[in-house]
Amino acid sequence: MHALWKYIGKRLLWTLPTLLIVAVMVFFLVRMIPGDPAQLILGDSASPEELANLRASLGLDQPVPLQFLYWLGNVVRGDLGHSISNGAPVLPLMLDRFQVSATIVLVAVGLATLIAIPAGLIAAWRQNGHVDVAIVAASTLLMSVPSFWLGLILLLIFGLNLGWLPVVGFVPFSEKPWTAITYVILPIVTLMLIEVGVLTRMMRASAIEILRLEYVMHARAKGLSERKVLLRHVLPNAFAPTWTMIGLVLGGLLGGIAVLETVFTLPGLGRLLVDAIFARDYPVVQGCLLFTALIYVIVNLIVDLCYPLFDPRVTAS
Amino acid sequence: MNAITSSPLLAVRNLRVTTSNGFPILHDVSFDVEAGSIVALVGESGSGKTVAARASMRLLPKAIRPTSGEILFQGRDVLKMSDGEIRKVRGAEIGMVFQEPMVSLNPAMTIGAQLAEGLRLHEKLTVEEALARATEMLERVKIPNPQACLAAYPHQFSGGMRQRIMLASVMLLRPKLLIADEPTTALDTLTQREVMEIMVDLTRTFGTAVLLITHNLGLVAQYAKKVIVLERGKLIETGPVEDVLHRPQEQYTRTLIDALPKRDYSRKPLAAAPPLIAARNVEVTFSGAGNMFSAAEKKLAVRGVSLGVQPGEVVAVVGGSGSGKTTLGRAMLGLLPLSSGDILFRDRSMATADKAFARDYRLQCQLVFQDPYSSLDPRQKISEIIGEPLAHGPKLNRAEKAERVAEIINEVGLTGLGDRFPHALSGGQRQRVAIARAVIRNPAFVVADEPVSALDMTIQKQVLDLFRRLQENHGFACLFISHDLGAVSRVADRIVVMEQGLIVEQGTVGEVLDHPQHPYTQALLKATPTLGIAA
Amino acid sequence: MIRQPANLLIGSALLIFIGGMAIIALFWTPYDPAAIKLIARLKPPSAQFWLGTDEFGRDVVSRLMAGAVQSMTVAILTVVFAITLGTITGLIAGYTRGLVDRILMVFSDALLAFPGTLLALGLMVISGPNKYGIILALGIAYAPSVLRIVRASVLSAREREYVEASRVIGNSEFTTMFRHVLPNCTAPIVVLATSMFGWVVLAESGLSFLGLGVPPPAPTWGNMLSAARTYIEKAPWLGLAPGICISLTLLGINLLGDALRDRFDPRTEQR
Amino acid sequence: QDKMMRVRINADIRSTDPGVNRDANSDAIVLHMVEGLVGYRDDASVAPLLAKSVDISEDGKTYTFKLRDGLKFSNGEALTSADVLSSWQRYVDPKTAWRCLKDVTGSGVANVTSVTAPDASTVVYTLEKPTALFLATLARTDCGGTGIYQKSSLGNDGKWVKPVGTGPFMLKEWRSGQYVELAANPNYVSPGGERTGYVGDKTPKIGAVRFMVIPDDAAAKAALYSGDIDVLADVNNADIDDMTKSGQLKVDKVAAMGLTGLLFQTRDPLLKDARIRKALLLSLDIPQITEALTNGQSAPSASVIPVPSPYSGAAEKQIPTRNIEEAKKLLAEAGYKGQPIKWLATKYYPSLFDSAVLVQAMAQEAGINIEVETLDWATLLDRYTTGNYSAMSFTYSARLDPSLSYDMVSGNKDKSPNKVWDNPDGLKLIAESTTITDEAKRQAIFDKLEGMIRADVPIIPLYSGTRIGAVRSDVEGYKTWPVGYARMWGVSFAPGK
Ligand SMILES: Nc1ncnc2c1ncn2[C@@H]1O[C@H](COP(=O)(O)OP(=O)(O)OP(=O)(O)O)[C@@H](O)[C@H]1O
Ligand SMILES: Nc1ncnc2c1ncn2[C@@H]1O[C@H](COP(=O)(O)OP(=O)(O)OP(=O)(O)O)[C@@H](O)[C@H]1O
Ligand SMILES: [Mg+2]
Ligand SMILES: [Mg+2]
Ligand code: NI
Repeated sequence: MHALWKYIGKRLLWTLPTLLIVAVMVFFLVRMIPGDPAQLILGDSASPEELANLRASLGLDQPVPLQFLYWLGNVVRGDLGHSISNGAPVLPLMLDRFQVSATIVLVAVGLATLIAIPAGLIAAWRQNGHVDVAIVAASTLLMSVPSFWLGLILLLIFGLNLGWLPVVGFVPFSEKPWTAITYVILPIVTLMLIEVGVLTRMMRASAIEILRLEYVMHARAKGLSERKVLLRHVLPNAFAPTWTMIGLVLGGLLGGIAVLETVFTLPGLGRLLVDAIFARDYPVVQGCLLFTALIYVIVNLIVDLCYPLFDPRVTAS
Repeated sequence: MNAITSSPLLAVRNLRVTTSNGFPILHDVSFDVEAGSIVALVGESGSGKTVAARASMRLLPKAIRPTSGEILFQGRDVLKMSDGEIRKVRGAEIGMVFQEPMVSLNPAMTIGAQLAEGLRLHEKLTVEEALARATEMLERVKIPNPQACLAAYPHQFSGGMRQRIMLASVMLLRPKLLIADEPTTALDTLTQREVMEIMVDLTRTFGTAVLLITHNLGLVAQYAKKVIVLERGKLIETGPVEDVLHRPQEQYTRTLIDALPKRDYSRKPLAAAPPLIAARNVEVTFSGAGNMFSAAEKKLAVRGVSLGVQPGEVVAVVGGSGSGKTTLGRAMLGLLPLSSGDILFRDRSMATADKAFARDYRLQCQLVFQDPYSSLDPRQKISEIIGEPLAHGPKLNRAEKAERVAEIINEVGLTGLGDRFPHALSGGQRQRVAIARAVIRNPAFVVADEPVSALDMTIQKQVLDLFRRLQENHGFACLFISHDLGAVSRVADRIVVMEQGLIVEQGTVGEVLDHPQHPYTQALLKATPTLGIAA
Repeated sequence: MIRQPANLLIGSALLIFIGGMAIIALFWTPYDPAAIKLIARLKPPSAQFWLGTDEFGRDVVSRLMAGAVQSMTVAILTVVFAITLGTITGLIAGYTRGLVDRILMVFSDALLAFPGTLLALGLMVISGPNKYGIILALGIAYAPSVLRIVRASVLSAREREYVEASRVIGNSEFTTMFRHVLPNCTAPIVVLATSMFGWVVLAESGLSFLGLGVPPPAPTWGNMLSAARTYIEKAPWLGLAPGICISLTLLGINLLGDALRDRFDPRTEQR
Repeated sequence: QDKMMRVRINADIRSTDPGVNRDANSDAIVLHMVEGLVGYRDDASVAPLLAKSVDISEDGKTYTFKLRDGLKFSNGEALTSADVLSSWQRYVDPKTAWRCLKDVTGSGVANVTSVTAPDASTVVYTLEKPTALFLATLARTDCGGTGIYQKSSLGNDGKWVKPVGTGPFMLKEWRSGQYVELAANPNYVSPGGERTGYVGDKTPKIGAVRFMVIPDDAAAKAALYSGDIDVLADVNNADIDDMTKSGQLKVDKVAAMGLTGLLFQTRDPLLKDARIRKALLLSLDIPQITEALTNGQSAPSASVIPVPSPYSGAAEKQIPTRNIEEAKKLLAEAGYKGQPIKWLATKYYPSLFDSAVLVQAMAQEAGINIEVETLDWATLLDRYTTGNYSAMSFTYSARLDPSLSYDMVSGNKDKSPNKVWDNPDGLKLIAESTTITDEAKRQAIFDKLEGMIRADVPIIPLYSGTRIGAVRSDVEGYKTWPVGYARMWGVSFAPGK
């Protein structure tokens, strides 16, 4: 156990420079973008004095490096500051929004995995057969549909034409679980369909590799049925690369699914970030991106740590 | 042979197998395997041995299928059984040990799970009972600490151990027929013998018949009763071992037998001379690959070895797998950092050599890799590969280079193959490419790391002959690494025996082979199977 | 055996179709794709306008064709840029290892941890929205994944025996890298490049969706698609046409990518 | 009564503090909860709200407000002149950062020198100079209507907590990024009279309103169709036909008081030449552009004075006609040889982006080469504020008085780089217009200004816009007005649903 903790510790230590670079990049990047929160708040009729006053009260009149150090100092103490737009503290705001994005992403990717595994296995097993061609064509097609496009179409069909599901809004699970589900079905399905394509192809490719190997033949030579061969011998070994892929996908998506959240008007992290960028809400942008980077790093760590579960040969690298 | 049963256990009748695009792999092959006997299937690489074996279990790859003939197992045609029936036969009635032990076990399942799986499929047993049976069988195949073994994963075992585990897994079900496809190719002679002994012992206990596939005629002579010879998908000859091996009827069989390496007594002893290259108390340490759960361990692969090689001398290094042969060879080429000791080239210490001398040393000393395929860049043509070292020799213009390359290609017998890519060559041809590349610049010293152990007998012979010829023509000194004493006896002047990183014995070929002093050498020699007809 | 030529065939057929459309558009389109005709706004498909007109009365077919040029150039240039940048840094990282590698990895991790589209968005806002800004931004956003893949291939290729063989015959490290290591990493790079092509087309439409695509009047599928959203139930053909074009292109690219991957796989070659 | 009505807002509000840290959405919601002494009517004229009457002294410097009787805050406490004073004190404290501080303390419209409360129902404001705009300033929505709130709106530390006002609704829950929910104010006291603008009878007829944050227009529309929201206060021009036809919705439209137009930087090396600006104007077919941008919903308006304004006279209503020949002639005179003109636009307001595309195409016919650059709104606003542009499409928020409309575009560029028209004579006329109350005299000044600005072409106004509101057919009593904000008092669900 000792070595494991040391490993985790070392990995986390190495994330610090990454996070620092993200912090520096974020800070200076958002400030290089023209536009100014004070101006956005005051609108087209603002006078120069008004602007200067507001900027001063927001602390934006300080030199940027100084602002950075000040902010970094606060971050180290766990204070991410307050939103310029509405004064809400950034951390709770972010965590609140993250819950929404994370629920959708985790459920969607989870479902996608559940679909992709059998689909990929069957396609590989029936390689070049009709079933395989159908699965490959379908997954390629799903992969190549822009997510907002798919989202809008589903929204039109199920929300408007059929009227089965609500079109916009969000209800937290804590309030009305059933209603909450009806609100997140469409975004989850959209995201799931998009990810199913990628994961199925990945699963199929690695299962084909595995099916070529001797031990699969050996398993058959023992008299195992095809179902058992696939489930016991092919699946666990073919899953490792798909797992890496899932890690990459999760790491990327947990940072927010801005476009989907806009289409479905979900109060998620992605939209918070995009809105904050457009509103030049510096503390929120900085907080969100730092948070996203941390999530990415942690997801990667978890993925690496889980790897030996699927492939005992892999230990630390 | 066997008059007790009227019908044999397995009877292959006029079997014809083709690829899906009609290319024939087996032509009208017929043979029998009688209950309780060991039958050998021999033939050079690609002759269809594996295909014939797999067909008997109906486990052919999709691209290949039987087109006519029948395979009768206990009188029933395997090819006509339903899927459910064939699954009952597989494992329970016919067991198979595959060619590659490294990849025949599922890396993601514990040994215990894999052993119990087959048992519980064919017999009604609880998990505990199955595991108990598995433990017992692991004991029989001499796996130390079988209890712990059940919970371990395949990658935690060496090749020889995995082969034994495979054997255990197959024998656990007490099949009536065991098909063993080259079960010992990747193993050193000692381990090879151990595995064979266990197999014979098991079959004897359970009365199992064995179809043994191999290219090692020594093994056949020692263990089989009957032998079947295949050549390019055709049955050439079949009969009792004594008849076929000692009085072969067919030319092809004779070629196979002749290819067995024989001691060459024609080599003249070399006059004593100062060594070209010498190792002085060389030690090599590997910081073993630690893993997430345990810290890295240091591993001493070569522990204080001193060895000199005279100009023009061939020194063979023999020893079991993992004894440090490759490590020593690479250390002498300066490819591995030494943890202590020194290498002297032309009496100059490499530890203190200047840059120019180091470069000269690098160019004068070459290596023929253990695995020819992976040492050839798959994207280069043969002529490019062979010609590449010329970029660093004395300046040659394009035409001179091409001429030199053509010359050496002829010399190694690859005429006309210069435009091919490595994957389009046979194993023996690839090995020759690797040798040509090593000698094109007329090096002073060549390390040849097991240049023939992956090849079948006929090709092995060709390569050994080539090697000797080149060595005589070019006169380079050589460190010839091998675990095969037969091969060594053909090319070497001197033999060095290594065990666990130490030289345990050395001397001329005659001294070592005829009067081995060290027990390890004696064991090695004893384990080498022969036809029993050697001079 | 059946599928490989099929995906090669279908993949290249699709891409030739799209590419042909783009090439024809360089010389001829049914109407001027930028010509505004306010009396013919939002006309459904007809004999005159095969795929109807958009909110400014511009012909959708013409815009689709001209959009192919824009979308293709953006995609191709971005992929070339990202692959070049990623390959060079990846080679350096895998080659030098040690500290330089660590530093490059920390940077690429930082970039990867940044949501790609958002990085692009930031860079775009700074550089101003023009074609080259998009290419630069998306290129920088995607280069780290190339870096990672190239680096991984280099690290594994370094361990191959033929690389060691190259050293044994006296080649310098540099020669070894470029002669023996890089050519053997092409397979993953090709596969990555084809998938990236798809990402770029999608990312450009995503940026247009957020209001930061290729500037008008140049049509791209992305900005056509994003403009069509407002009229999605009134004039569905507006979104359908570019949507289908994007999907077909990506399908083509994915199929071709599959075929190429098989082609570059030495195991397929052996058969 | 128990069903909640849902209204769309396109972004979350910034705060509930009237006139402080605000935007249009914040104003719209805050003004449901607090009321000021005066408020707008539907036509943007000013009327008493909390005041029963307003007396202006002869010299125009003293305003005496009599408060209505029986006024109560939503928590049931009575409202007295002391509350007016304490609210005012917080407004004029610079630390509060009230949006309209400068407009009542000197540099802007007025300078309030003192505020007193002679008795519990009287408040007296004294100004330094007379002005026509004092009451209009107090009523301004972006000033939070100078709403009066009770002390309990603030925490012990003096920080804003939530509004406790006299409006028809009170705050129930604000869920960041999702919605703001208001509940009917049980203590609301109606002044009676017709419901108009922010004044008159504002009795709530529903128990609760939820303002839902839906940033995406397409999604909002879909939500209205599917019944996920009941009121969409700001419908795209393009959608009006479908919505009217759908049968499930009621659509209500009215001319608005904003300004969408094209701005030129008169200090740009190329565009400083008035002939080129004029040529650009002549190359445009303004009615066509307006028709396309507003889907035929708005009339073109080439004046900075919006159409609904009583001061929009004949001079203001004139629309320049397109004349390509004349444009080409002017260009030739100016020596224009196809130099590119960078034109800024944003997709944040689709009409701005579309106008740029249309202008680009039309100007092309006169040989003017325009390159459109799309920016995000914040960047465009920054370029506008700093004057760092050649030309752009821009939209101004509503100015409810013509003086303010002119002031919005004119000024000294050295001091306020955001102004487009820098003409000393013009500035003098504008200053004069703010002190005069006689309508005819004012009209004369505005007509003169109109002529001057049209000759100079620093700006090409296109239209003042149309407000379109749509509600589900079971919603009764909803009305759109030029100011545009949704007003949910007096609105109810049709019975039986
Ligand atoms: N999957 C396959 N598809 C097509 N041809 C195959 C396939 N597998 C084997 N072959 C061909 O069948 C022939 C016989 O192969 P087989 O594996 O039986 O040889 P072998 O005698 O076992 O040789 P080795 O000693 O090298 O194992 C060879 O020519 C080989 O190329
Ligand atoms: N790179 C390495 N890292 C760690 N240990 C190694 C490494 N290479 C070799 N070893 C270990 O050093 C010992 C000697 O290995 P070496 O390859 O020299 O054996 P060998 O005699 O050539 O065996 P074989 O006949 O199997 O080729 C072995 O125990 C091996 O596990
Ligand atoms: Mg074989
Ligand atoms: Mg070795
Ligand atoms: Ni421990």
